[in-house]
Amino acid sequence: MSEIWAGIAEAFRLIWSLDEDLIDITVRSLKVSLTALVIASMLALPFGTWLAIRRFRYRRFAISVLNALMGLPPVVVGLIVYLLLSRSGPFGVLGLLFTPTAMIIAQVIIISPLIASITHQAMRELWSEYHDLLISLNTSKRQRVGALIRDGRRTLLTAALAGFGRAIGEVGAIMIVGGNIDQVTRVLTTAIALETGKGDFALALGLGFILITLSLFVNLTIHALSRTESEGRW
Amino acid sequence: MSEIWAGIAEAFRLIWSLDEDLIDITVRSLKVSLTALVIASMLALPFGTWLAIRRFRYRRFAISVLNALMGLPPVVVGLIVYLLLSRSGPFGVLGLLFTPTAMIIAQVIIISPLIASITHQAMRELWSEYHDLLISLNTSKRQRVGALIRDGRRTLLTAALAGFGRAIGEVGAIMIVGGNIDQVTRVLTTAIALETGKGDFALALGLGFILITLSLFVNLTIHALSRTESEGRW
Amino acid sequence: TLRLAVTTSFNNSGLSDVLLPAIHQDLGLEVRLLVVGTGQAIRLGQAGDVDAILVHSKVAEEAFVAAGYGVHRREIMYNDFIIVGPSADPARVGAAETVIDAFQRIAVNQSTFISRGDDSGTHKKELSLWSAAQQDPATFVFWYKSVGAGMGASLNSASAMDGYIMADRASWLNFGNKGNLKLLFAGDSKLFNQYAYLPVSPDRYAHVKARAAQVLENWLVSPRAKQIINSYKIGGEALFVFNARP
Amino acid sequence: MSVSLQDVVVRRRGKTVLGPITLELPNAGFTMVIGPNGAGKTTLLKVLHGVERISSGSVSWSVPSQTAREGQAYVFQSPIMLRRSVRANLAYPLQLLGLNKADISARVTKWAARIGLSAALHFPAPRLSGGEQQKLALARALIRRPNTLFLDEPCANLDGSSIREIEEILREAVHAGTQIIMTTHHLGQARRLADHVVFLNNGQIEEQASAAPFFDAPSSVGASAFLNGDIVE
Amino acid sequence: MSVSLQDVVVRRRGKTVLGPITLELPNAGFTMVIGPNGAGKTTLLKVLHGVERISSGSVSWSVPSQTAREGQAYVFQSPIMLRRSVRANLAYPLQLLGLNKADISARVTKWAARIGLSAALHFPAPRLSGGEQQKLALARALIRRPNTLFLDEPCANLDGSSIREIEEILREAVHAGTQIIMTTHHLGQARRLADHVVFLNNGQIEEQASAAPFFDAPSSVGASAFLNGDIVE
Ligand SMILES: Nc1ncnc2c1ncn2[C@@H]1O[C@H](COP(=O)(O)OP(=O)(O)OP(=O)(O)O)[C@@H](O)[C@H]1O
Ligand SMILES: Nc1ncnc2c1ncn2[C@@H]1O[C@H](COP(=O)(O)OP(=O)(O)OP(=O)(O)O)[C@@H](O)[C@H]1O
Ligand SMILES: [Mg+2]
Ligand SMILES: [Mg+2]
Repeated sequence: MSEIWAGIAEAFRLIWSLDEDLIDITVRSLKVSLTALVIASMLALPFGTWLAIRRFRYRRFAISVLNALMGLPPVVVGLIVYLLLSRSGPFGVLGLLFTPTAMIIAQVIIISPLIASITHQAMRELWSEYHDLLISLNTSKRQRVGALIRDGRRTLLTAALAGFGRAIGEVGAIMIVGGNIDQVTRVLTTAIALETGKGDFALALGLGFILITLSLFVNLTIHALSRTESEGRW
Repeated sequence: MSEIWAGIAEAFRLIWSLDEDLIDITVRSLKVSLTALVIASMLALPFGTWLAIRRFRYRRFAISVLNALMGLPPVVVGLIVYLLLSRSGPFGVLGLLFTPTAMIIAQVIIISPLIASITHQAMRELWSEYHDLLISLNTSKRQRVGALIRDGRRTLLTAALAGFGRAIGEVGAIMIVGGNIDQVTRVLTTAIALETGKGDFALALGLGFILITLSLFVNLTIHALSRTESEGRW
Repeated sequence: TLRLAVTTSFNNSGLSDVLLPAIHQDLGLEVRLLVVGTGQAIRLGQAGDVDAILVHSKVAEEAFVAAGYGVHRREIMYNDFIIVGPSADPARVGAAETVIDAFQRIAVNQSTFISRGDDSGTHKKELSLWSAAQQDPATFVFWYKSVGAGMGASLNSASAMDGYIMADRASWLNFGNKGNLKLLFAGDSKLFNQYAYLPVSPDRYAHVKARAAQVLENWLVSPRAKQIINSYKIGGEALFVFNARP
Repeated sequence: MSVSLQDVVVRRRGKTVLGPITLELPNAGFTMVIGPNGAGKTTLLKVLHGVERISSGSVSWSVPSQTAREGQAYVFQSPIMLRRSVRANLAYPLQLLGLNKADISARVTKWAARIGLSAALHFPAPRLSGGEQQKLALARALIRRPNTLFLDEPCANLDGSSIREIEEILREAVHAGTQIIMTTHHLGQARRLADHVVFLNNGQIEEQASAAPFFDAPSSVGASAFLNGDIVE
Repeated sequence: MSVSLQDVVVRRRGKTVLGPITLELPNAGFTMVIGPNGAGKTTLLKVLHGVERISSGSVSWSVPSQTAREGQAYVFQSPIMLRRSVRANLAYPLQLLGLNKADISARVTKWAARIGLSAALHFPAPRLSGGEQQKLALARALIRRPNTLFLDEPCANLDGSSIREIEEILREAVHAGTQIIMTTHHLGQARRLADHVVFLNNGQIEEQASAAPFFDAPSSVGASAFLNGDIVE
């Protein structure tokens, strides 16, 4: 228990001392997770929306698959990306293994199903509202997806933030594909795992609290930018 | 690459041979994650709904905190639960450390914010539809939450499934509080992590594919039971 | 049942898979293994969450006993560390006379080297070898990769990066992703790796199963254990050497 | 129950949507709130009912506000359907009152018959036609036997004979002691039903009078323009 | 464009909501679809427009269906507002047509003025009053200058003078060559506007005729009951 207090104290100490390594790791965490978030959003928001407006035969099955993919174990994703990017793998020549790029790829795979699934759910509601109008206006599939994303952007925020949360807290996959190499691919979560393994729980907790603070900060910023709560619906 | 095929083959072999250990591990995975899901849903669905209908001063901040908690790194949750349940911690006397119960506790903490956040988002929409009517009918807060959950149950499915996905694929926290003890607290994800550490990628992937299949199966079952897609909205 | 915290390298060797059934058979004792990093194993012992630990980091172990967490330290067996690297062996480690020489070759050649970087017994051993070779890892540049991970994960990294790494023999033999890696150097007495068993003190934590821990200890130093440990082989090679004094 | 408004103002997005309004409403019969689109009729009804936040002023009922609310029911301009069956929609307000199952069932059956939806009891309410939804919303309000009933354009989507039926039901309710406060764009309906008229324009009350004198000779310029502007058939 | 329906049937949840209907509509002027609540008017309009799936039969326009759809606009019974400003709601159909900004801006300004919402251009459309939303939906349909316009109860929530204005706008559109197919419960309005009447009851067409003969002497029993059942003011 006292360890938890020690962790909080450690977090303050770390922030206070503005440790250079810490800043480096924190910035890298943010860069990797935000890049993954942007890429995953660009894929998953339109895809989830598209799924909400399309009716096809295996739709129910497709949605189940999407939901099941939310449960992709990070370690397995890490492993597959590792095998694909390793020297002997098909993309070995690119030399991406153990780089932040590899970590981003793994995170995109992990968070895209989550974002797409939440998007799909949020968009079904809006689509049932807009359905008749958009069809009547003779819009193309593309335009429908566009209109839904535009007008549902506030509700899509939760999807994106859930994705970000999963990315910033994830460790299993990026450990495998990033390798937790000091100064290169070490991020907050892998550092936490490392300190835990070393038995330095206070430091691990300190880093954890910093991560949560960071996450809170990103959330507040995004909320402020989008003024989600400003005036109820719309 | 060939490793991935080997993994798929391994998955089939494992399933085919109906390995007793495998069944044991799989059942444990399901038990832990489903129990965590049920408990987390009982907490998070009403809470997320309540947050959607309540207007209070620090609402925006509370929602940001909730969203930030979605990014709780599992390792940190694991550590904190460990410290609390440890013999030298406040709940040490319960002797819960390194038991499935401890794993469930950790998973509840990890998935509750996710479920609550998605619920909140889904419920805002329905609340804006029901708002006037429920207020006019003089309902209590409790009754409002009840009506929203009842009528929005289909949309809450995504929240629950996202939570399940996160739980079943999670490894960092349950590794720390469960200890990955053979026959006692070993589940699919920790087994995967173990095999990855041994460099036995085919087996790790095989277990991974089994996990995904399991997850797909649960999703299809839940979808079928709730007939989500049966007849559009309502 | 008894809870025993062990290091990843011990578990990765696969020895536990033959030891635990034998223990169960002989003593009717169910041993639950917690596989964690060395530091974490010691912390679990300090918190009284396990009944005994089996690790390989002498300094830390002695401190553990000195601080009153452990009853005593009982040496059980040893294996050795080895240097593994790309089969092309650009630093010509294979031709080194001593382990110091091997380390110096790697440093001079600036060949990719993967370090556990996790304060584990293996990592501490590696650091001590660097300093014996009059090298300071803090001054190493791009070629020295501190991966901060367990033995298996570090081996995976080495395999993917085609780098040199110091590993314990057991983990190496049991490792399934050797790729282009090859055992290049072994046998120097400096690479000796002693495993010790430390029961947690019942004076400190009344709930620890001291009797069971004692029973297990007696078994671990028995001729029966000796026979099992010494005859545990992978690919015809013995992994551990029993050296407990009865 | 009688109600009085004292200097009530509703401002939204910097715009005064309603007010300042000072008003005393009679406590029985039909009060018709009429006025052009966007005059603030809906806002006024919601303020009276207490579901719309007021920016300043006060609303007071002759009984404690909690008691007042309990006896009120409201039919919104665009019907709000619970995403349940017709039956469940009708039963919901009764369940809230804690009635027993047999009672609920009896009342539901009766009201479903009165609005001609007996055959659709197990049909999802949000899928009903526009007019059917409006009738259902009305029945759902009346089923709890409110002492005050707010109706916001309750007949907008109804056909002629439905309107006649609904008006009959409303008259009965008034006879039984319910006070009805409603808006309508249907001047014919207003003439047929109103005991008392409130004419709203631009968020302000321009005239308030008994029905007969108002329709015969409105005293305000706005009201007479409104009555003449209407297409009288 | 003229349209014909051949044995069209719409079944939902095992119930025949519409049909079988065989129908040929004239290709100009006002066609009024009237009938009691739940008769299937909305369903028929949606079938004609092609947004409601039919269970059997066929709908054919005199031009290829894609061309037909492009020239059509529809105002739904309960207005669907995009969650955007009034301005953006009006501009959206024009953006879809790929008009340039200046053009869009000019047309939007003109139409906002015609429906009296010039002051509310930047106001969120879903917050407008019921009548204002209905007018906006109508303007959003007319702004693309459709050659066929479907209106489902477009005046349900409008005040008298707004109805007059809207009817004026609709007459102009018909003069300019637009064909209008609309439903209304307002028999007065039907009389004023209709060139042609389709009387629906229980999902079936009971009578179809030119307006004058229909209103003077309906030939079907249902239609005359409907006309008499209506409260004629
Ligand atoms: N949240 C809001 N913010 C700003 N203006 C609003 C808001 N809600 C409504 N208004 C405006 O207030 C005015 C009055 O609205 P209200 O709904 O009370 O009109 P109404 O008399 O019921 O009209 P109708 O006959 O069309 O139903 C309208 O012009 C509307 O646009
Ligand atoms: N999805 C559906 N499944 C089953 N029945 C439906 C469905 N949609 C509509 N209906 C029923 O079909 C009938 C016709 O509906 P429609 O909306 O066309 O009526 P309408 O003539 O427009 O009525 P109103 O004048 O009330 O608007 C109604 O009784 C309605 O309940
Ligand atoms: Mg209104
Ligand atoms: Mg209709």
